Amino acid sequence: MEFGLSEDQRLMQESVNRTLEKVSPLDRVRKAAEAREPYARDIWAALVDLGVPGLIVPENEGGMGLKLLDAALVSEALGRYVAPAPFIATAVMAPLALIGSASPRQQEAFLPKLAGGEAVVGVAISERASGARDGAGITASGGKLTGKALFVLDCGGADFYIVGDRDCGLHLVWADAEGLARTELTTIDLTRSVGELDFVNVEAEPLVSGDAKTTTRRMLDAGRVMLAADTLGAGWRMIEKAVDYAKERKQFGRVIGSFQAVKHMCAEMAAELEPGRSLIWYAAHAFDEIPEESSLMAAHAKAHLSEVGRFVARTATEVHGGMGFTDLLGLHYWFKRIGLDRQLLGSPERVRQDAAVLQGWAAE
Amino acid sequence: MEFGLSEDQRLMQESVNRTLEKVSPLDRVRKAAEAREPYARDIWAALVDLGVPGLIVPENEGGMGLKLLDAALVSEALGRYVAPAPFIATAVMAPLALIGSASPRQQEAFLPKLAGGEAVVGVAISERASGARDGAGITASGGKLTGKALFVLDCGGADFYIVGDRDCGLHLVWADAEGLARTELTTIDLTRSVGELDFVNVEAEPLVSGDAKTTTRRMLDAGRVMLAADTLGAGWRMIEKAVDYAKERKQFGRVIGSFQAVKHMCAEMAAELEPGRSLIWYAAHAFDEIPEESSLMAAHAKAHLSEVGRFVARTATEVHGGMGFTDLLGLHYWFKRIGLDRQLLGSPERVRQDAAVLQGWAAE
Amino acid sequence: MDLAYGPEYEAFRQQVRDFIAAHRDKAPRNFGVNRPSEEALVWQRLLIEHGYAARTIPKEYGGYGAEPDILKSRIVAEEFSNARLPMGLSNQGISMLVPTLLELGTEEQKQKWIAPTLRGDVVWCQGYSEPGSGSDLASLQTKATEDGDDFIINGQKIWTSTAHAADMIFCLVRTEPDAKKHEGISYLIFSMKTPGIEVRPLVTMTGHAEFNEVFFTDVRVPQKDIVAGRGQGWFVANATLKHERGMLGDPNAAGSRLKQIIELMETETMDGERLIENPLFRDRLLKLQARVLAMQFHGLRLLTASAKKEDAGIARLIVKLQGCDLNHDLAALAIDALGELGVLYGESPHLRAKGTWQHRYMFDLGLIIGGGTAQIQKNIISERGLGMPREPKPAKA
Amino acid sequence: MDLAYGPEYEAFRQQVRDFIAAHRDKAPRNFGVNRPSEEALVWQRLLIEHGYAARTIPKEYGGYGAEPDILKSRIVAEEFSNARLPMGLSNQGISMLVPTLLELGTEEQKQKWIAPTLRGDVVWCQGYSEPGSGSDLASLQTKATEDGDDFIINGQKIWTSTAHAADMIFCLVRTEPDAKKHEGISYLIFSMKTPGIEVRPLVTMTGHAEFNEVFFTDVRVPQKDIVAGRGQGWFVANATLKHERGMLGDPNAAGSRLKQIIELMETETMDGERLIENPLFRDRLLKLQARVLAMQFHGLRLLTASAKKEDAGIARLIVKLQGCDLNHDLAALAIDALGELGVLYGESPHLRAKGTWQHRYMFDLGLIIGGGTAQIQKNIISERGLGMPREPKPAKA
Repeated sequence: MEFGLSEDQRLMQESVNRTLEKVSPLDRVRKAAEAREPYARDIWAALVDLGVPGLIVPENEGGMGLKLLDAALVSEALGRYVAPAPFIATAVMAPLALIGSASPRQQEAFLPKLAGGEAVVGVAISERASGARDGAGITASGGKLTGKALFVLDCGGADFYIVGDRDCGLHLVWADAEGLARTELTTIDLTRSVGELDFVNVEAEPLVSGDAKTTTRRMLDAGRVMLAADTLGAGWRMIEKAVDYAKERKQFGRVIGSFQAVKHMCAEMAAELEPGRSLIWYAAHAFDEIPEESSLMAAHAKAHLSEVGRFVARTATEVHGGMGFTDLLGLHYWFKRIGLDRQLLGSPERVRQDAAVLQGWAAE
Repeated sequence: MEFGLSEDQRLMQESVNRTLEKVSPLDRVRKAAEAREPYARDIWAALVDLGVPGLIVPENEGGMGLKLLDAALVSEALGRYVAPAPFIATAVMAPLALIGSASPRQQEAFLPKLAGGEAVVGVAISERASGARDGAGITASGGKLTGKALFVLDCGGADFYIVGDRDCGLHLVWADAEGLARTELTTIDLTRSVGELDFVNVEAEPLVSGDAKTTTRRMLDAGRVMLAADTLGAGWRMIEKAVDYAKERKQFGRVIGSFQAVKHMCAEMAAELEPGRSLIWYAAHAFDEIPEESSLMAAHAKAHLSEVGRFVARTATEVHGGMGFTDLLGLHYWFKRIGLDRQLLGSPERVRQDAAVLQGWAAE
Repeated sequence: MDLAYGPEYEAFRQQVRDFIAAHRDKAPRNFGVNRPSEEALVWQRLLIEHGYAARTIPKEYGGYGAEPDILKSRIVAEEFSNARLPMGLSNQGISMLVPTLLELGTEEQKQKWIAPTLRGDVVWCQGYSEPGSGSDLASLQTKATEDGDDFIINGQKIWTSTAHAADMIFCLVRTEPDAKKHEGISYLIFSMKTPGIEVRPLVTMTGHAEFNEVFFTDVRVPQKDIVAGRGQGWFVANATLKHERGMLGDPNAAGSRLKQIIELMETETMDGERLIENPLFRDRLLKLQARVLAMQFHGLRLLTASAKKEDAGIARLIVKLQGCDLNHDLAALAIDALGELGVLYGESPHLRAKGTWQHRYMFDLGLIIGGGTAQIQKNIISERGLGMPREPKPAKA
Repeated sequence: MDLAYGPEYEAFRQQVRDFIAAHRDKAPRNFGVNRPSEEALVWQRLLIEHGYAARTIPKEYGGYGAEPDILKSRIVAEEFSNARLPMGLSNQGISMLVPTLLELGTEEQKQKWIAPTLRGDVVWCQGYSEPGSGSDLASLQTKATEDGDDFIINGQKIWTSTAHAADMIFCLVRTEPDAKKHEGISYLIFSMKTPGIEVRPLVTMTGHAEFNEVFFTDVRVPQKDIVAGRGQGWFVANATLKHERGMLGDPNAAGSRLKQIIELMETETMDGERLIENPLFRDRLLKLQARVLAMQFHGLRLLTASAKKEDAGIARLIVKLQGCDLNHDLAALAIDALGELGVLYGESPHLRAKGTWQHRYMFDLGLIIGGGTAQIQKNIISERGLGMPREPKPAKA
């Protein structure tokens, strides 16, 4: 019995953190955000060097064949450094789509490409996770897709897309396919690209080898765990920043970190956030090893971290006082990262509704 | 424009408080609770002397002809002194039942009796307010009542009862009527009697002069405002006790009231509770003067004070540390009073559902 | 309890309505972004003339000269709001500098500044906070050193809204470096065109520059432009700061915000179901509705107390804390109910209400922090409202 | 990450199961209210003999003498829980006094007290808190004055559970009145039958006397019954207090409480609708389920760290605060979902689950306060866990 990270996992985590500390400092993040870069190519390149795109791709397809827990550690690190780089769709959900539902030929054609970091891939299944708005929804007919998809993950600069249709089918679509229009959606979080895809009779390659419904569920579960981990990383970084600031900032002749009110705000943040780490670890572990618990645990991890994340984001900002509210310290990049994590792939209320259905407490 | 109490109302409030300060000290409350007195006859007698039973009874029926806001001030005072005395059914809901739906003959027979404090009256309409449990519900047939009513207010020691049936009819039943069995329900709060009535073909006098549905609604609205006011009074007393204790109790060489954590707990309680006072005032005022807003405001007052009350009850106990948890200070009488207020005549969730229906946001 | 205003006030209300009917075509459409537009200045003069702006300021200083009557002020506000007409100018010159000069200025200062400020011809900014002095404002470090009849000012201010468009600044500076911290400060007024002043926009988390930083390098200002004497600045500032805190957490803002959320939830759908039909969001809405109502009635109660010149005690002290928190929670509900649409911002397609809800969610956090943080508010409530002891001074290490 | 225990442990698990199968008929049905019943004593001896109680206590002092292995302890707990069998005795003598004596007692003290305590023959109570010394335990005032070879004890203790049934007390007393407050305390053990001891039951808000007050009037105790020397009491107590805090906020308690609420909400109805179908209570249940799961996995993580002798740092410090709060929130949900039935208590008709939920709601508030209040916990988390500064000492007034 060992509930925790292996030595390899700790080393991997350290190495990703070390790399991001170097390549994703606040200045770089700010530059990417202000210039609206779809993603920071240099940071992406550093992640490719680490093998991140192939993390969960099987070894025989050129990947590292690791587990979702490893991916969660990377996601946590990316949140920690508010890294403006593709990950959740490109390195987790898209590989799962291909592993789950692509034909051997398709796998061979695409997985090694993905694993090598040669392609950035967007994933368009938000309507399944969060419900449909503004007439979104994709209809597949005769191998062609029509309709629109909102909140497409890792959208900007993607080379191709994995697209879910209204009947739960999955398709692979090239970014330059005729009839496909891509629009950037601006969210509060300028470190990750989220977009809209509009399809008019667009040529698509269906993924039909495995049960698409199961595959979609797996993609969603994994995506939710990744978002939870992103919030964990961003949240802890905010706590650390708040503690550091409180140890330096003086008012009334004392560092503000010696005031009980400020100390207790920091203690509450840590106490609320830290148990979420174990929940994420378990959810990630269940994804690979205890499939019958996977969806429920992913839902709980996502919903719980969303709630705690909001509390931490607000409280850490308050500890920083007026400076936390300015753009000067850039604290808001973490605040907004957590804000976007909360709503992607299902708001906490919606995700808990899924958890209710999974336990037979509510009708679908 | 004057949003506040009149001089008369302030004087009345002071006089009720002064009386209760004298007749309902903690020792007396404790004695009534421990001996399970249905109500404290001496405290009731003092309230009768003040005219409390006839507060809202019209002057021509021997009452004071005052408004629900006046009754709310009395209710607040009773909560403040956790007074073990009938009030909400006897002095508010029963008179409203008679004023709304009794024939002139019935009014003449009963209202002066009530106003003079000659009778304690229980009210059995909880099933309409909170939903039916354990098979409760009263069926009226041929002038006889059969079935059971739970959570009857001012139940113990009542001389007669106002009973609502399944079809929303109202009836007057003598406590000693044949076929009527009365059982005390023990709640956490031993300062107020709540009971069960079991009816087997019990003779009843129907109240049929006004629309019983409207009357029931009025009784419920008024009852909810009274419970909110009770919580306001009990809650503020807990805050005052917490502040006083924090100014006396020393730990680490300082009074604990000088620790920021304790100060902020007290500040939060006051800030949360105080606006509820104005909400209650308005709800009571609307009951008499703006009937179209009455039910919504009563629901909001009840639900809001229930939520804030729970926070205050817990926090004030925490400020008292271990002593708050003991029976020694008797602080728990206020804690439990607030706890019972919360669930009577509709839990906050249920009351908000009523508020949704009233605004057309949910189906009945 | 009497929610009617009575005949005298209803007559006044009719006057206001008549004014509105007669003059509504003159209301400015464009108010001007940083400084009042020409039409805004015309409107302001008209309002002053009829007593709907600068109502209680003496005539000799350019006001209307009426007796203070808080109910009449409220009626004016209600009627203008119902008619969707803009009120007169509202800026820090009018709300903070003018009352200060009226109370503490010399006759010369009053004559010179009040009338043009009321008319909108002179725009002011406030130089109080510094990067190192927020909650502990009295620790401010901007120095004013004597040099003949002048002061030479060096230092930095922050959170200075409209500094880039202001003609003048009222500013706290340390003139007596050897005095105790509260006694070494003076309240000085000077032109923003004085050489040595640099204004830099201060971008916040909302992405906009709602504030500025102001840097002073050897800024030369006549000593005579002190208000209320050397070393009196802390006391001058406190009189007006109290006024500012009262404005934050305004329950009417929460009321109109609530209306907008109700409208949003009644019209916006998710998978074809109106958001108001979702039991979870509806329950949160109802909880907030109760809080908004409570704060609105609480506001009426405070208004009544003011009108009767009664001290509302702790009831007034809690307004900023509760009000700001309530506004923030309202914005949070709107964001949550919108789901993914709730995170859209800026100029995004599918954006709802121009991104207002996210902007408010962030800006309100700024308000929770600014004008006395929530922690400072709780200190004040517990000490002044509940009579709890101040924290003991730390022993020298 | 490996949630399996591996072959060695599975073999051990089998042993435990075999034991249970062979002996389950001997498990006591009646444990005794204040002191262990005869059958409980028999069961305890059986468990010690097989290593399922007093597992790591050396054989020479009456234990089983196994190496500490936290996983084996967990397996024992799991299997007994699955079989719904009671574990061995759990009381303050075994959990607090025995480890203290093992670490700091004289050989004579160990020989005399450990074995009978483990067997349940000697029942202890703990004399730490005083009415004036709760959070600030080191300020305790119970005096032990030298008189020949004895101490004469005067003072009062509070929160002394089982004092009325205890044979012995381990007690903190002030033996060095002139020393600094932390250095003047000694840890003394003595018989509860010593003349001059009066025990009064302490009724709490639950209506039950879960604790006692103990009054000492000229109680004469031999000086030699100090553990670890004069003035060492504070350090002795701290070693074991840490242990007590770890026990509070146990996530397994939350887990079984959650199960009970789910069962309650799946069976109980309101107006014919099952409570689980109410979207508001269901959503609260789901929020709490996530928190319970998080704390349970957090517990597994701490267990792993203990097994590997790693310092879990802040992760361990938060358990009491989070765990107690979670339990309290669970009880609150049950009460709310039950509606009016939720306020029933005592012996009332229509009572659900014997009034357990109200009892827990109140008793948990006691736990939030006891064993280090939530405020003290937050001080600890911020200071030891996050490295924030201690509050400065106040200046002498």
